[in-house]
Amino acid sequence: MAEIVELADGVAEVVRDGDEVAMEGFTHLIPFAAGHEVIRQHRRDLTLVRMTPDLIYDQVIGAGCAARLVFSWGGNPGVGSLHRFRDAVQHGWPRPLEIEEHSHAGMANRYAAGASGLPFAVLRGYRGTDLPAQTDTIKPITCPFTGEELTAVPALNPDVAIVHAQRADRAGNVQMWGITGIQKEAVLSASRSLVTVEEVVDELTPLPGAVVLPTWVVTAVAVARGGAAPSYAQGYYDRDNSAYQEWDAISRERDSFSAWLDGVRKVVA
Amino acid sequence: MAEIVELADGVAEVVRDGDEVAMEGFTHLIPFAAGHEVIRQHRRDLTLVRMTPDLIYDQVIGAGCAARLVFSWGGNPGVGSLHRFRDAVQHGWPRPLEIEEHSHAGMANRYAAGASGLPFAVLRGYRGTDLPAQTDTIKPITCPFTGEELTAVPALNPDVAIVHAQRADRAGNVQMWGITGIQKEAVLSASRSLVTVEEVVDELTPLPGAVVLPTWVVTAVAVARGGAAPSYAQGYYDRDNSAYQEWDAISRERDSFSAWLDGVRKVVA
Amino acid sequence: MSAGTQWTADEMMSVAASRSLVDGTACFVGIGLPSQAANLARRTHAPGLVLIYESGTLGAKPDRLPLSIGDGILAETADSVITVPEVFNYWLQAGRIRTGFLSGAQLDRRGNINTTVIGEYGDPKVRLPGSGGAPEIAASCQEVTIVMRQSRRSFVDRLDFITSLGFGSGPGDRERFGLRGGGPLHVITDLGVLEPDPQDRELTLTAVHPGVEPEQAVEATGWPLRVAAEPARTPPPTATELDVLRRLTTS
Amino acid sequence: MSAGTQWTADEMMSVAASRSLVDGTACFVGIGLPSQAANLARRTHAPGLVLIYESGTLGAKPDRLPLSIGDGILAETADSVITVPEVFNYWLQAGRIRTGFLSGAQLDRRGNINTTVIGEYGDPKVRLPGSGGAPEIAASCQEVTIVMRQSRRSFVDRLDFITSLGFGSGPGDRERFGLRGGGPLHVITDLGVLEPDPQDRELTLTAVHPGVEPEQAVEATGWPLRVAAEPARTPPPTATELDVLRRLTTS
Repeated sequence: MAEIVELADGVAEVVRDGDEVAMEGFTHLIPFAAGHEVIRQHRRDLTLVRMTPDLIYDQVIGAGCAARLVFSWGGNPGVGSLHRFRDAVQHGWPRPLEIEEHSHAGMANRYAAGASGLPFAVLRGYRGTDLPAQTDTIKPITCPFTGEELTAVPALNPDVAIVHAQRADRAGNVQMWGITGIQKEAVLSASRSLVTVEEVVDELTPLPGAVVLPTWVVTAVAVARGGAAPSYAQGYYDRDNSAYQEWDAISRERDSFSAWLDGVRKVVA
Repeated sequence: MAEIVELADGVAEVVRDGDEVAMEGFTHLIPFAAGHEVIRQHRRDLTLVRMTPDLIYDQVIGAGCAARLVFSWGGNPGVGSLHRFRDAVQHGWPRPLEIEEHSHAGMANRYAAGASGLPFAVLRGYRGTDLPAQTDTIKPITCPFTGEELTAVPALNPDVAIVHAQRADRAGNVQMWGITGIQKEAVLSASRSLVTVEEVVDELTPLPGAVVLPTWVVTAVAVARGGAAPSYAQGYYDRDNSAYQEWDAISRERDSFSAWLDGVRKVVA
Repeated sequence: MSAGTQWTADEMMSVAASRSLVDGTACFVGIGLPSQAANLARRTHAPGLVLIYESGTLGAKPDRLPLSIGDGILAETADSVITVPEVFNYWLQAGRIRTGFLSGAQLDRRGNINTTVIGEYGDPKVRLPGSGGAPEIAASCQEVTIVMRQSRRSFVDRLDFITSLGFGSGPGDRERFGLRGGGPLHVITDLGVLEPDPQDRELTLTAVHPGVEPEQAVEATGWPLRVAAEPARTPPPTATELDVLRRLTTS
Repeated sequence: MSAGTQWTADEMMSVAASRSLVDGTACFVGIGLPSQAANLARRTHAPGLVLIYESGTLGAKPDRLPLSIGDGILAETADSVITVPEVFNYWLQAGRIRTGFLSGAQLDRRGNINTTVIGEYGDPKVRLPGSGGAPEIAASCQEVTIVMRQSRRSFVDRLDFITSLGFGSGPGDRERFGLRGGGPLHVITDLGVLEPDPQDRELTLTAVHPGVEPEQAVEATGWPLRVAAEPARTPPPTATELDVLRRLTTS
């Protein structure tokens, strides 16, 4: 059963140095507040897993928390590049970042295999591209019935998954709706999980399109109002598109980024 | 885009002699009206696919429409045996029935592979049981990353899927809710599909737990009020549990079944 | 009801099965006696028991006994209703479910079960329903509770068909086949309780129900049944257990 | 806006892309120009166009241009919102989607695309975002529309990295790799339209936009661009197309 905790305690409980950590949320419900808390707690040597690294990982990478990144698309959506990610990959600043690169379909199926207790997933993908030569977690597999060659990718089973949801009940059952992306698979594939929520309510009224994560598959729930900003939480607040634009300027230079980082580290969660 | 048609026309359009036909619905929303129409149209040599053959296939098998059955559990749920299924398997009446037998997990993954455009699915299953010796669509497969041995099953891609849903809109978009089982996968895995519905409405108001099949993946929609009875349609009518009990008596002997069959064939859809 | 008791052997079997369920854990429930036992447990000692039906209802809280695994009452009261592929892949196969219930037409001394056929597969004497969800419940639940009425016809020396694996032909077989669940924890019958020997995994009579002598269980078994040195005596059903069970089954 | 025209080259590109979409078909939409083109099409000649965004929104009907592929307006107006694994497996991979839009940092003469890296993979000059959904869109959509501004820097003789396959090194490669979609149908640029040669699959300039001469397109291409015998002239944007497009992009 999930424990309902303070955000700082939740992050301290589930995220340890050297962990493989998946923070998910597909444009919607990105767990920024938890990401900032990981930065504040100065976690080190993390392997970050995420389909779209996005601003949240640009920040965690720039803060020097990560040794490795497993991903499929590293950009600032609708704006351009992730400058901290680029600086780490191109110049090793603030530390070298090893990468394991996949496609979206590959990552989605890797999480699904992890959630299913399977060691690998099969898909039509990667063939003819240059990615298999760079990523050793992409291998051919032959259909035992048709002889057709397809692609296998290993399951993702991160140590920790962190996601943001609209709400939880007092027992720790979590409810999210709108675009729910890969969050269920991320939580079910991980050994531990932290879900930040906009609010804790007495009862989770069923809603169209809602996904429920039962309390018994979640490690900890923490209230983080606005915890997905500058992304959005459907029914609570909109995406702050200007913040994505502004991040381009903040992150472009190491100095301006470092000033931003100092600001985050001063906040008490 | 789905055409909205009369039930008899829809069945005539999508089901042809010799077809592989999947009628799905997991206890809930079983397409009985469409099954009876298949019987009335005297289809022959069908390969019937269904996780739980249930009364609906006991009837179609007893009527002599089927040459083959692909399934994972053939019983009258909560009551006992399927006597027509047994009579066909044990005594070849009214004609011999070839069987291809799987487990629920295997069948569910076969449909999912079919819906995904993959030739096979991988699961933890069957190993150590006597089923692989009887069913040649069960084969071992080795994980290319861990070396672990798992089981592969081929995709299901029936010629036709038939399901029942609560409602459709005038454009042929289909909405179902409650226990939705394997119906989406069945429709997406098939070349053609017929969806019977309780009613056609102007607008599909979103509902908690509702699954929508867009009109452009459905071949035909037909109104069949009460078309899931004696199973149930959540929000419309309850399961007629006594009918399941009564079927035990009707189906037990060939004579009483044949009298029932005459009755079905006299009805004009 | 047998003379001298206030309950039937089936009621005792349901009560014993119910008691084996642990509060706060998840349980994969089939229709019939397993559903009786699980719903009885949720109303007595295990209010936090999570009921999962293979129709895709997670955390169902039915206020009456469902009549099928896809009863509407399950969807209406569930924490979440998911698809059939999801229940088998994300929940059962992933090993998230503590207890699975199984039954069958035949059981052997190593807890293997037949629900497929009596006689030859290709020329059956009796064609049974088949696998359903049972093989994967047997493979992937953390532990399995088998509930079956005991008789020489059903507790057999050799199965006609292995549908669901218990301990195969003995220790090491589950590991060899890559089965990650623990296998049968016990067999609860109308006469008593059998548990696998920690060494060789052979089922051993470890308890008898009130009014039953170990010899009756031996007599009702088609192999030479091992009996524990001092078989326990199942505590009789309490008035509450019987009352709740009867209200469940007659409602 | 170039002299003598009432629209920009990018507007012409969006309009041309929009016109290529067929009413009543499904289209996999990325953010930026593809989303502009698809939403323009839905408001002009293709009201029944089904928009699918990789965030899992099937049949989105946004009343303004979404600012990201996961914009709330998409979920609120969709026929159905599904999970990310489902959109890739049941919808894209299964070949249900007619048109996929792609763009990239580099394109070669066989319609292969690089969105991964400029320079060496292990020692990049410029690290680009990477694959995202593009390789599987390229593999599985029934046809692909590539939309890219034309320049010698981006239309190159040799890609630094093949992220998404067009026709590989020529005819037969898609089949050899088991790709079931038809590959690039055309490349729509700010200067004109390139289409693969039916024989050897090399991109050939088949149309130029109003005010553009074929030589300009040749000049803006890093390989010796083939030009059709008589390249067509793209009809200029209509007043309606421009009006709808501008209302979309300024709202």
